[in-house]
Amino acid sequence: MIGHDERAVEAVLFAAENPLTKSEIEAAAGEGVDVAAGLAALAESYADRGIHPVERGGRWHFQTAPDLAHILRREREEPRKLSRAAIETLAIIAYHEPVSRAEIEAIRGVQISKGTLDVLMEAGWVRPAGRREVPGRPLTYATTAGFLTHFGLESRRDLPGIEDLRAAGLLDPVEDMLMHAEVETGGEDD
Amino acid sequence: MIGHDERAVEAVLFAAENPLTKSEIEAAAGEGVDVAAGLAALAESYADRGIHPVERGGRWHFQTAPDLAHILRREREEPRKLSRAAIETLAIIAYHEPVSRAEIEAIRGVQISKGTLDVLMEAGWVRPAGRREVPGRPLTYATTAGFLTHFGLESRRDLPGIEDLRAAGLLDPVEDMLMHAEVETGGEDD
Amino acid sequence: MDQAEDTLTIDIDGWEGPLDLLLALARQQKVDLRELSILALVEQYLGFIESAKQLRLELAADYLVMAAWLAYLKSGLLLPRDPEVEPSPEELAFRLQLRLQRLDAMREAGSRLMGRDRIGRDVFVRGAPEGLKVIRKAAWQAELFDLIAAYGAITARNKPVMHVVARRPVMTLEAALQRVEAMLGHAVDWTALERFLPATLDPQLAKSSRASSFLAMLELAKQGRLELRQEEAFDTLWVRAA
Repeated sequence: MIGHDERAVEAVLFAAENPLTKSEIEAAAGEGVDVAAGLAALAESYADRGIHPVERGGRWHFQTAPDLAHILRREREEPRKLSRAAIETLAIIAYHEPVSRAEIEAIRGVQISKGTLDVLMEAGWVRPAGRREVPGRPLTYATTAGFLTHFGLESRRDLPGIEDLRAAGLLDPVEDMLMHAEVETGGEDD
Repeated sequence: MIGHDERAVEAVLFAAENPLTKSEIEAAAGEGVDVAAGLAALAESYADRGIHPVERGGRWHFQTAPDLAHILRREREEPRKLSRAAIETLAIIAYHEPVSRAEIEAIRGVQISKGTLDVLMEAGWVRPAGRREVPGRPLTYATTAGFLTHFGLESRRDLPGIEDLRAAGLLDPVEDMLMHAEVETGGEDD
Repeated sequence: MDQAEDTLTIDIDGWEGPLDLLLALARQQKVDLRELSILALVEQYLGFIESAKQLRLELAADYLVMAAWLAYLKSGLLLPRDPEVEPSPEELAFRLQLRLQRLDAMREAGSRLMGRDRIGRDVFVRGAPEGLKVIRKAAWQAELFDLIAAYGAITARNKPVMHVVARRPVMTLEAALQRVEAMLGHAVDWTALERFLPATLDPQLAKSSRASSFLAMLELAKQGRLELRQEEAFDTLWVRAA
């Protein structure tokens, strides 16, 4: 049977966002937990496992066993969030495809920079979809199968329509939504 | 001695930023790792510990043991509080999915106010789930894998009391609500 | 029971619609909802609406619609059965009971869900995962919610949610009559109909005032107060005081 000291220290270290000093572990684990004993027991329990508790400069954290390091990511490639312009452009393409750049700009009410469409194409969500047979023969854009996959849609018809958006509160001006959020968060009873 | 299967699966689950399916674990752990065996061994090793591997909606992750909630909860902000309307709506979607907005409203007897569905979608618990092939082609909603993860459910079968409710006929398709037909269509938000 | 009714009267604003109120009343019967007496429930609801009326509380329309429906149900349950009526009152009562059970069950389910060991409140995931190597995901991240929220924002920007129904500019027959009567005094000589029309750049209003003024002139001609003359079809229409 595993003692409470060990379990408490284990859970605290696991959930911590940064390596913790002993006194930080003590503060987190609460009264009556013997952190030194917990850490010692933990080190023994995990000796052969795929992860270990380790001490670095007086701070403790869990890490993957060195022999399994190959499964870890070597460089941290930060996932990048799409810019607001890109998200809006993507939304317009998804709802109106095939759509030309001029049409996107007309709907957004602002110009889009060259980079915006490039980012969407690099992400694999948007593709050129032929030229429109009007003067100037503008290139049009449409979404890809990768777009559907990424957003968990079976088809574009699964996108909520205007009425659905309205009902979900997504057509409200921003101020309105913030107020709403406050009301919503105020009301729970558990 | 702990086997390689178990150690590899353990390290992968620890290092992962999100819950993983079996095939994702396989892809990360590399050739020759028996993921099923590793997961089974892992569950046994961690049965009494302060952290556990758990399966939610076919995806695995480690989390702290529920009985340690009291030490971990301190100094943490509570997750988003939900309004009563949002809680009921979430329950209705979870127990009836896929379900349309009109059906949710029929069950609750009131319209869904703005900011209810979008709060649930923003939390990542609810998603649009295709349109129903009936007149008007209403959009339906369903819960996500994130919903199962958050509420600690292995699958929708684990929803509290769902079998009893089904047996009692309380989860049957929402029937035409006679007297409410009038009230509801009358009040459709613009 | 009296006491309970008092509380309800005060709490009128707290109900989320008539079904919510009905469920609260049903719970006062302190029986399993499957054993619920629908007739007693109807009495309670109607009594509640009545006392709310006496207190001059404003009741939303849906409460009154429900009251009307329940009154109809009540008479159906009390009167001798009419085999012609489908579905039968008993069937309607049963369906109402099912609705209440379902709402009650969903409410219960919701609180049981909220009471589970929830991530971030009762159980916690790893605070600082290293991340895995094999990520073949696009580096660009966006959620479906972001996408549809963005589209909602664009749509809201372009089309304000408030729809102001534009009042179509028209000239009523009454207005035309008044105008033509007032102007007739000056029309001693034959005057083109167009001279009677208000100056406007709005083609809708122009059409409307022409049609109304023409009707007004026909009416005044019938009363013998003016004369109309036209050389040929579609030619200028001339008007003169009689």
